[in-house]
Amino acid sequence: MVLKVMSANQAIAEAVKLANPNVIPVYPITPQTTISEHLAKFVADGDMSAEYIRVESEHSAISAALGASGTGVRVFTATSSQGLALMHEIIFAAAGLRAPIVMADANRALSAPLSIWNDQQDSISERDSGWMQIYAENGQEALDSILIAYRVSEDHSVLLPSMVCIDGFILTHTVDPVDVPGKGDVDKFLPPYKPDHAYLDPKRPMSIGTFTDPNYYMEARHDMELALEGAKDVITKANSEFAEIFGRKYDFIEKYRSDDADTIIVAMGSICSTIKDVVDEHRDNGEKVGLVRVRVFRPFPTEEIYDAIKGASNIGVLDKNISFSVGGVLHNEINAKMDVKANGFIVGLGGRDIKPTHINEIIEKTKNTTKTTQWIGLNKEEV
Amino acid sequence: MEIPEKEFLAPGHRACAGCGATIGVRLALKMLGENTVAISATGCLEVITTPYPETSWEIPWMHVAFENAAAVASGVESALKSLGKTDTTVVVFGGDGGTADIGLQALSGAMERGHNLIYICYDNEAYMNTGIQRSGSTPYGASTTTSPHGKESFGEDRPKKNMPMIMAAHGIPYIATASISYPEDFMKKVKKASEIEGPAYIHLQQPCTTGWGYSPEKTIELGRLAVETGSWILYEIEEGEFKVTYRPLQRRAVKEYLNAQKRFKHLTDLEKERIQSHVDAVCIELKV
Amino acid sequence: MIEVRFHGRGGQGAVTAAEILAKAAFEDGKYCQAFPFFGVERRGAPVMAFTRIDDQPIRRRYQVYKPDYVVVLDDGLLEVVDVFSGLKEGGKVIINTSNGVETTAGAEIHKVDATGIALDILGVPIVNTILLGAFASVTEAVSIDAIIKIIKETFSGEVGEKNAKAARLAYEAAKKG
Amino acid sequence: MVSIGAAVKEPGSTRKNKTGSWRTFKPILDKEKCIECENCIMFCPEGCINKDYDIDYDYCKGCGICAEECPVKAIKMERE
Repeated sequence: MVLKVMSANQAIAEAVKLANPNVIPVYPITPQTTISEHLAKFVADGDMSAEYIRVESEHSAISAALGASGTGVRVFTATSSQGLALMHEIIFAAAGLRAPIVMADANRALSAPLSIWNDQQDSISERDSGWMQIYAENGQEALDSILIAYRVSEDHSVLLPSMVCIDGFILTHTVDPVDVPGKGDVDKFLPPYKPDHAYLDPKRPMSIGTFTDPNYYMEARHDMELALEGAKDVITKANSEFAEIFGRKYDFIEKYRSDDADTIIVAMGSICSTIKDVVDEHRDNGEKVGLVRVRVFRPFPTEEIYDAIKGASNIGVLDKNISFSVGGVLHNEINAKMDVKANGFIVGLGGRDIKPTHINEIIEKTKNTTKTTQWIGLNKEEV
Repeated sequence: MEIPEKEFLAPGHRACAGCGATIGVRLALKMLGENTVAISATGCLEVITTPYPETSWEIPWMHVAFENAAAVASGVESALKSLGKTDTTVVVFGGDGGTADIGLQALSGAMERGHNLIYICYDNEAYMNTGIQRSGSTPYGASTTTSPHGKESFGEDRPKKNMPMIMAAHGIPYIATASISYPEDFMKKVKKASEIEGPAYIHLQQPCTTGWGYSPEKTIELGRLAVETGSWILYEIEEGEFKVTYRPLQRRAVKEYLNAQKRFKHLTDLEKERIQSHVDAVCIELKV
Repeated sequence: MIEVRFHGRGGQGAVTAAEILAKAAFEDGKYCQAFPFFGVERRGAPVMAFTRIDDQPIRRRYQVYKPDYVVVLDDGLLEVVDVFSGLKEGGKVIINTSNGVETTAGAEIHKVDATGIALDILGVPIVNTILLGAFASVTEAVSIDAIIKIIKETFSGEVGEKNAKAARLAYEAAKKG
Repeated sequence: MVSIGAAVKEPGSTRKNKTGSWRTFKPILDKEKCIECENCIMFCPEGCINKDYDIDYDYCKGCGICAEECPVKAIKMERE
């Protein structure tokens, strides 16, 4: 293992280089831009042989990605925030056409008001599209998740696209040590993409993107649901093979000192690193506090989360998103799918820094179960 | 001119009787042959040719959305290039709405980037798939469901957007206008487009029985009238050089063309004269 | 854990300095983390960047509010930003200045005429690498050899050599006090 | 069960849909009169007139373009 200090954006570019896609259509947007730049440089230097398409918008980025994927090759693209929102229509089309595209999303708040900083509203808002979603905690996981995402997406029993989400700036522009795997190991883990269900080839003409009447549409969507549910087994298998080859073990969720915890915080993404530090402090004081980090958000790991939190008396779910008048999405999904009474907290919107004091405040507030979603870190509350 | 016999668009499609779009596609595909991949924008053509689980297409075909056919084709072309299949032709069929309106940005991007593809706009001068709404390509005076004539309106009050010239401004190697009623001219242009390295754009006028309001057997006659009256001019721009490819021996009166269609029925003689003088001006400029 | 906060203006290289420091610490065998607080501001606007160095892997992901060290790339910032904010008791501040700086209680201030050195050696007023040389000397949190190595990796060819030379010079100068 | 991504792998399969039933008028071609100009073949929206000038009534929708465009009036439209 050779650690190199790099940003999560560079780590993702390194992963893409290893996965060796044929086509990379990409459009720059803060804070994703350096992914596009690293990849452009790899191609310019001859380190990658991909066709790099400098598209004129994110809408065309995902459209070209879908065209290329439909031609039967591996593709990569990346975006953020407004870019992902602009892609929205084709995000759904990509899943519906069962194109195993892998895309990185540098999580950033959605306008308005305009913000370039982090929250997860952009990708959360695409949760119903049929894409798999992985929320990485750090640069290493971002890199590894790209490789795992290709492996799972391209599996013939899945054939759904994947979005690897990394918190804008907090990960995209933070450098820390990352292990870049060797090409040989990656080739062992990730076989070349060999499409069978749909590809454009004059030797075997087929029509992709057809028009369905009410006799067929519902079945097509139902098949997607089955494929996404079935992806769970494929993810488990990929994770275990990944651990064997690379020595890093991933799961749908990560349990951190939560097994015997009275109080459990549930969260996604980079904030979990800070929470782990806070959990340790509480444990040092003899308080049974733990963290459950949701890593794979789609397919939603209902049983895994439920098993991890059902024993706790106090549960706090952190959301860097808001479904207005309903609350945080992760919180609502947990309460809807599980027999628990979790408290919901909205944190870190538009890049509001989340400090240990905020986490402590949340831990304190989980002691009184309330149906009201609580916003933590608003300026009116001095922290 | 030898016209290949083989058809690449099967019958049984759901087009209206007398559809001009399918004639255009049939003729184009004959020239392009089997080593071709077609991309469609959402529209009549897409809907009528691919009612799942059937398809009329005998070659590989893909559709994603309304506004992104050129971007999808960019990805397809790049993927084929990455596979070393540079001999495969990529052709796009977009309607006038998908080309001149909602798809203009994606098309501009694809043209400017220089992808090796042929974009054929089959122009029936309105959104026909959804029931004859006005597009940027709807001509002056035409009545559509969103530019209806009425007490205060004579129908569409803006001239047709000049798509071929917008494409010419991209500096691409080949641009042409064509009509389904002049098949040899059209097919020659398709052939030329396929032989040129880089982007090619063909703007194909294609009368629509439903949207224009004439009986189905007149489709070819209407296209012919458009050209013979100078309302639609056949030309090409090859490496920047402009050339009219067909000149009517004697231009017929524009009102012959207008009077044959329900969409212009409401026009007064004054308005028809205004259209005639506009056509005259263009024809004088282009020496038609 | 050592936490460092850089204050600069857009275009002065504060973000690069934070990254070079992190990579140098890693070169020394430590764990590290560096990140910017980006504004949408352009060249000239105040920016901050942060570095953390520890013997253990670093997890926390919030900004540095209680720095052990503060590096100020432009003394003009003293008037617009509270660069001493949250500085730990006995914390050190390295400031690029050729003027006098008002000391703040509890802060140990080290003045470096980095702009002067930069103009002499680099020919342009870019001071980030020079301040890192001084930082290595003043804090001993990172070795000058590692700083030099990473500077040369970051900037190729002659630019790297010149920056390395300037950093070394600042290091020696600060040693002498 | 719908094919994955609703892709259709049988090229030209709209042939299953016999659009001949749409017809009200039927084109009858008099091969004696025919001068083999190819106009009808070229202009048929269904592509259902072959090289031998046989009209495939399984698909002919009866639009009448062939009759209209025949320079020698060798095609007549007759009520079904």
